[in-house]
Amino acid sequence: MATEIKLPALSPSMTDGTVAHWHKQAGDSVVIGEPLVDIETAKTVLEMESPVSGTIEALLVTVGDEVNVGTGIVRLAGAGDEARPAIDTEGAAPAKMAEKTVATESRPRSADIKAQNEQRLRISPRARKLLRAEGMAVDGIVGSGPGGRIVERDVQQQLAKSASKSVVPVEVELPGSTLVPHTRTRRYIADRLQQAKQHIPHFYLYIDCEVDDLVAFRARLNSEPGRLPEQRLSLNDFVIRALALALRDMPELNGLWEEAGIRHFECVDLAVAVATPDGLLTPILKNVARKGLMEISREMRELAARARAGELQPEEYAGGGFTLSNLGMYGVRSFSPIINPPQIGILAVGAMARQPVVRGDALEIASVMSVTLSVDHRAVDGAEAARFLATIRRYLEEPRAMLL
Amino acid sequence: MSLSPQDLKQLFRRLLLIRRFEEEAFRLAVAGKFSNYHGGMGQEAIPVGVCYGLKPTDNTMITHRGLGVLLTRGVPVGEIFAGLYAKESCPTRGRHPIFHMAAPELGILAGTTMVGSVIPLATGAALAARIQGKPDVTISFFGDGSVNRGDFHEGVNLGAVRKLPIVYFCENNFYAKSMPLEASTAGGSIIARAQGYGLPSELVDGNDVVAVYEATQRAVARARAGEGPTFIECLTYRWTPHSTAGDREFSRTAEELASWKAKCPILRLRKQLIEAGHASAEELDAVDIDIQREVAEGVEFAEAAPYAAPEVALENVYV
Amino acid sequence: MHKISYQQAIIEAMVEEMRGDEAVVLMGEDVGTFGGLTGTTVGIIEEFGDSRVLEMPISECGFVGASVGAALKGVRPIVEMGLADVSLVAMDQLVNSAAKMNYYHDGVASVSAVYRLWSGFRPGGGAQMSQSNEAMFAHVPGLKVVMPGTPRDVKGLLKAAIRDDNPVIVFEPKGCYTLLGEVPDDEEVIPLGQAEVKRAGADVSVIATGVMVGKALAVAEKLAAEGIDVEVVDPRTLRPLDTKTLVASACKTGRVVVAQEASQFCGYTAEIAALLADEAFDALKAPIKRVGGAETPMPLSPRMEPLVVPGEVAIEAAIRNVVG
Amino acid sequence: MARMSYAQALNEAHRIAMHDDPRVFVLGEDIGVYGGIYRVTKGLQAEFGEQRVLDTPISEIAITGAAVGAALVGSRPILEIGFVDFVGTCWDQVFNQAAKFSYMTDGRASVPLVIRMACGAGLGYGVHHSQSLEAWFTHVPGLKVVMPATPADAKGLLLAAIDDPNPVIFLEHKFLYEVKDEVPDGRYTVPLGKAWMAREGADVTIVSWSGAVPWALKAAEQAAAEGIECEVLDLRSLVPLDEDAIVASVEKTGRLIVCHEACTTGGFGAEVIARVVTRAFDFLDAEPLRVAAPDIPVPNSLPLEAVYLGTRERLLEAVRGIVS
Amino acid sequence: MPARKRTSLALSSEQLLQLYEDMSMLRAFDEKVSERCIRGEIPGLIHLGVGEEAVAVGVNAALQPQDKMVSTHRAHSHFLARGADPKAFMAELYGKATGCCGGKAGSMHLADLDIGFLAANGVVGGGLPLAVGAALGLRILNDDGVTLCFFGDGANNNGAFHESLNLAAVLELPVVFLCENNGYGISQSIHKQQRVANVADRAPGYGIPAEIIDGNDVLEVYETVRRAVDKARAGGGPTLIEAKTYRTIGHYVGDSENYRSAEEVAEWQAKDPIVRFEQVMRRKKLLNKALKEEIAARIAVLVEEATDFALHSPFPDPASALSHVYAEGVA
Repeated sequence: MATEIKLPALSPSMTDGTVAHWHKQAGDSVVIGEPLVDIETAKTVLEMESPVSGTIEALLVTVGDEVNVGTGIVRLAGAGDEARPAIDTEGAAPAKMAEKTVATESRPRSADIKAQNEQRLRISPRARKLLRAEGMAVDGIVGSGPGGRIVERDVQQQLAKSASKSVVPVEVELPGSTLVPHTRTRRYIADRLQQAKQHIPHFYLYIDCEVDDLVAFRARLNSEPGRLPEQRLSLNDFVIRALALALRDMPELNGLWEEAGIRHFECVDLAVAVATPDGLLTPILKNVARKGLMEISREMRELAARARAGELQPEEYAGGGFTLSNLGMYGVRSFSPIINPPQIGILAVGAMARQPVVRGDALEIASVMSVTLSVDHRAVDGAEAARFLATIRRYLEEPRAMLL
Repeated sequence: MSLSPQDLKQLFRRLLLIRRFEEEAFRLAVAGKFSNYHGGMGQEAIPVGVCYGLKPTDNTMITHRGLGVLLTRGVPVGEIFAGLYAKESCPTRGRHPIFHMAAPELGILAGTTMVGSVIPLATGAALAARIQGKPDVTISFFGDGSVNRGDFHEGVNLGAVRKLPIVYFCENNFYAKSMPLEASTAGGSIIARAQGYGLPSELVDGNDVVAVYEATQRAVARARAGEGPTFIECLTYRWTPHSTAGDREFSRTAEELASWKAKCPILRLRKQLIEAGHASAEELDAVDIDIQREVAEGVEFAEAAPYAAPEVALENVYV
Repeated sequence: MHKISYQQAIIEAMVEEMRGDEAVVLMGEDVGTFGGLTGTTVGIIEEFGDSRVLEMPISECGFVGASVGAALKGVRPIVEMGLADVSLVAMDQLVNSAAKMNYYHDGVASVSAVYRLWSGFRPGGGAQMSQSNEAMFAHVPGLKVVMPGTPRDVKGLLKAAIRDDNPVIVFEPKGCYTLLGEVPDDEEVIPLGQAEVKRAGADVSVIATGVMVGKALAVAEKLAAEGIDVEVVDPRTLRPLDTKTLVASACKTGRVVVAQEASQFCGYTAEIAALLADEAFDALKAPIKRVGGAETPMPLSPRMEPLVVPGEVAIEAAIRNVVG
Repeated sequence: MARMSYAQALNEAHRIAMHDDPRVFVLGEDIGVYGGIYRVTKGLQAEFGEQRVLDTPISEIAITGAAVGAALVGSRPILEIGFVDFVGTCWDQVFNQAAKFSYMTDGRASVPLVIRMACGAGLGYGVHHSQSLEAWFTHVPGLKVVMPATPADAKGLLLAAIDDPNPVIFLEHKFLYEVKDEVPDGRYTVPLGKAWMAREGADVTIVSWSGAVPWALKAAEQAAAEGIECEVLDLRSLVPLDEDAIVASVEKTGRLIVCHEACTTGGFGAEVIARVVTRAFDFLDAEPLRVAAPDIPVPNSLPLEAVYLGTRERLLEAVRGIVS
Repeated sequence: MPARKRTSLALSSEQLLQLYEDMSMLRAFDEKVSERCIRGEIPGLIHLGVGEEAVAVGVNAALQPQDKMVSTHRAHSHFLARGADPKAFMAELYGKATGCCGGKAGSMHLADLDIGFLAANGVVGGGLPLAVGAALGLRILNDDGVTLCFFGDGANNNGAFHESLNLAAVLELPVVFLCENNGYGISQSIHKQQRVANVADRAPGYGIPAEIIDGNDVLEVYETVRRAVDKARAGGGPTLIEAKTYRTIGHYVGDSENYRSAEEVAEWQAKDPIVRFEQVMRRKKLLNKALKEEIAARIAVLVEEATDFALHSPFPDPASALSHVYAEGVA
């Protein structure tokens, strides 16, 4: 009885993959738990084990094929029954069989245990030890070991990469100076930003927003009777809301650059830069376009506090489809931020200031906030970016639109 | 209990079958067709004499020189050769030397290669018959090399104290591999040890098939009647070395071997049959030709048989 | 449920099986009116008579061999070996006959026999009466090896062992004999080859066998007060080993302590550690720690006992080591 | 230096020891005129007489116990048991008597005894003449366990074993007896407890001993052609174990494969891995692997025996897999 | 029986008195051990030899200093008779550092190589092969010592017995096998264990001469063993001696003794070896009430001192539990 085996999701986020390597060929026998095929996903290469025993009748996909989860990839004969695999009496069969005893007698390398393992970060103790010694974070290192395990050589490669790009350290001691070793976070930020600035063709757009209405609106909301101090809305909360709505309106900006294409998200997860004692962190506000101002405000306060306390879990600051960075509170008027890869854009918000504006032919005083958009030119063209920036300005200048 | 001329001719046929088989097996082993053949040429009268009068439900447990028992109790010639070749078409499918195969339907108990360890096992089979209330008798074969092992002592003592239906049957061929009996066995007599267990015993000429038959029948009758074990020692001699695996002859002299060859159990019976007028030389020669054909066919069968598939090695570790 | 001792549970299991199957017989030294060296054959000869309770001379290789021969003919012997140390006298019959026959006779010679070994430390036993030699048997293909640690387990597993068609070695640690525990009133047969999570926990897995199970549970209770959540897993059957449950526990907690009573070097915890190092490699957050007996024979003097017999202190230290 | 076989090297070691020390004598089955099954004792009886080269009956209990007793009164016996498979028949004497005297008498007595046994498969000898049982001995405190892989080591280790005041289990692989190599002249010893670095490499550590050492070297050579550098460590003695050498190598390579001929479950490979997982956990870059026999008795027929010995072929695959 | 008389005369009055005193001492020791064991001071399984003292004392009287002794799990009387230091002996039972084996061995594994007492043994039959080996080793070393091997009737159905007797016989080794047949292997009477009435019935199977003696007659034991030892020393090979005796106490301290009748025990108590020998001595006018009391007092002091010594000795340093698994240096 022939059975068709379909490509399962080898990791929780996997939706498709590329066939990287077949461990077996047509005519080979395979037992439960034996490696069958390697599947390359956006992140890594995953090894798929055979869920049944049998003899391979045909491979339905070949190396290089892109396959969606659920597609049949191989057809097995004799699968499902207890029949032992057909054995070639001359050749290397004994070795395979020997594994089978192990499997049948006392060693069920069961698929579900394997599946549990898929979910966890795979890193060897030796690699972990090296990471510890170097003060490095594991993020960004792609494992090359079995099942995507990060092994020592992956860490070494990463180290070599960083080393080759950094200035040769000065060995002599400089009188009157102290060397503060990089923290893990610093090293991580450095690697990411350097990578981004080198690889992403940035371009920048500036725009000034007149936010007198927004300021008045905020003041009125904050002065409502019964409002507690911790419920006060900040300007930043409005900026977040505005950006979120703009991204909802123009989802083409809400995405990730990947080699194969641009990945767009249905909901808006926004990374918001927060300064912490260790450096910049970007906690994620999830599904922010569907949240009200109050909710945004509360969540943001909470995330920022936990970020400063160093309590964030990795999943709370990794990911997101777009980033917001606000340095207005330091008086900075405007700045040009570096994109947080693989995102395709980041919005920089400067300090609000009372300044003269030309209205018609008259000079008036207005509250002006300068915003800068950095975008990845590989993904976004100038006009599109301009339209996006204009959308943001509209929300900021007409705050009631934000409530719709 | 007395044997008719017809019985005697049957005995002759069985003796000769073993001999012709042995000759062929020895030839094939020396030619490198298979490793390690433990021949028992010259000892044919014992298996034939013992097994001829047994019921199929009686148990026999044999040693590494037990070919004769297999043939006499009806294991096909071809299967035994296939076993020597370690081919699939034998009862162990090539996992274990053929002489330790099990054939419950022929009353052949699962054996073991360990010298002497079979004695407690056979005792257990007799114990089972007692527990189950069956009338079956067990014959426990062992060689002179076994009698100095603790298993012998413990097994025989247990059979004796429980009066089990078993016959302890020693095939004394005077050499345990290279070691002569007098150097290994204090007191110089195996049968003298029977007293130490309180067992009746008989010393039998192992090259006289009729004497072996009669002694066995007496012992089996005693066992079946609930009178307990009997200890039988048969004196005989193997004409061949311990085994064909890089074997070395020593200490045995040519004269000693010649003197025993002169006592060939087959020639002895042949002479007896002819002199008593039970059979003509031509009739017996015809039997011989028939047997030789049977043996040749058996070899052919084994040569043509396949080896077991490798995965067979992984089966049956557990039931 | 009724509450009985481990020792009584053994008697119940044997009596019930002997009532249920006439082929089951009991063999061994002093198993008659004396009641067995272990006190676990008390009253059995009175019920079943000397045709099914067979007192044997001090001839271990003789009667172990005989039990194998009898099993080949359809009898199902339970052989009380007395001290586990004594099984060594019959090692050849256990390992070369009982374990291998079914294999080399290609499936026609099953040996349905149970060998009960009274193992491990008890005060004053000394070097030749205190051994835990389960690792030696667990290395032998063809044998099954069971080591129950509670009254309920010993009853259920012993019954399963008696019904199994293979030779089963049952280790009964002396340290467990006086343990009291609930045993179901209805028949319970615990299948061979199933581990049991005796206590679920999140921080560290203690895989313990025999007498160490109770000690591990006591340590777990103690550490719970400090917020260390210990999972205790008892393999119960050492061969075939329930790999799946052990690996799952190791994957869950990421930290493993393995504990046995026997001398540590090349003991069975080595097998478990090696197995988990392979199959739960990516889940491990810390080295696997082993707790076991000292690399010595058993001394007589009670003062030396704590150094040689592994106890709760050793388990606790190991847990703290891997958790800390 | 002379070129000689493993068997001849052992023979020479006997000759030297017996010549140098009148207390040394040899006993065993068929070791006199016959020269032993593997010709290791060939010619010794002619040279040293029947008193010192003693042919014994097939009585393993008595001859093993006798060797222990003789050692207790100050002589230096070397006992040959033809096959390690037979040790079950005299296991009590080895385990309960020989191993424990020094301890039980608090060092007042010692048993300077060498027990030589042939182990291993590959010759179609079947279930009772092909086993590798070193794991049993290693679990017994008080025994030393030596397993040479080359003629030079066979000689040097045997002389060291004879000099040792403890019972030494000396296991010789049947397949190696005819292997020839250079052997230094005269008396020299190879210390017990010292591993031999048979090949250096940076990528994978292969730990092996006895008959598996040639397999490891072969696999290392094949792997080198593919650019994988294996380090091959021949333990030579399992007790005492050269744990430092193993750990040092694993610290270097980060990958460990233990390759042995015996069955996997409960084999000595488990102990090696368990030690590494405890002591060198942070240096592991991949799960430590055991490449060893399937859990079956050794079948007789050569094609079936090849399944048991499949380790040879699987080793190279394992090397490739662990570095991938 | 003139021959016997002549031999017994070979012992001087002092020697005869010594036999009496030795037996009494063994009895006193075992009674003390029993008491302390029940009190919980002495750990472990304790097998006493009450009722069997004549064997130990008679045997030892027949041995020379260079001779070796191998014993069983019921070893106290053998060990003391051979000349063990009572204090070190008692301390060993207590598991103390001052014990003859540093507290590691206890009752079943007593050993003292200085007095030629090689080993007691926890495994039934385990000592027989060792004794054969000791004899073999002495021969290799050109030593004229004889090895005396005790074993019980329970051991004679064990493979070790069979292999050992055969090996000793075929190699003509200087061993004397002495069976203390007390009628029971733990709970099983000898008749349940073997079909022959006597252990000695097995000797002809090995071509070994055998004698059956009254094990409760110390002089008969002495004379028979003396002849066998002398013969072995002269190269005459092994002898099997079966001494019929009885332990009037249980198999071990705490035995239920549900396998034998009170009448049977009483019958043997009437044949008490010490009482019997006392009568012989009184008839010979070698012993009177005063002397008996003097001896008893001397023994009481000895036992008391040994017990005190044991009780007040320190326990071993627990760390010593880890020492001497292996012998050090080169033997």
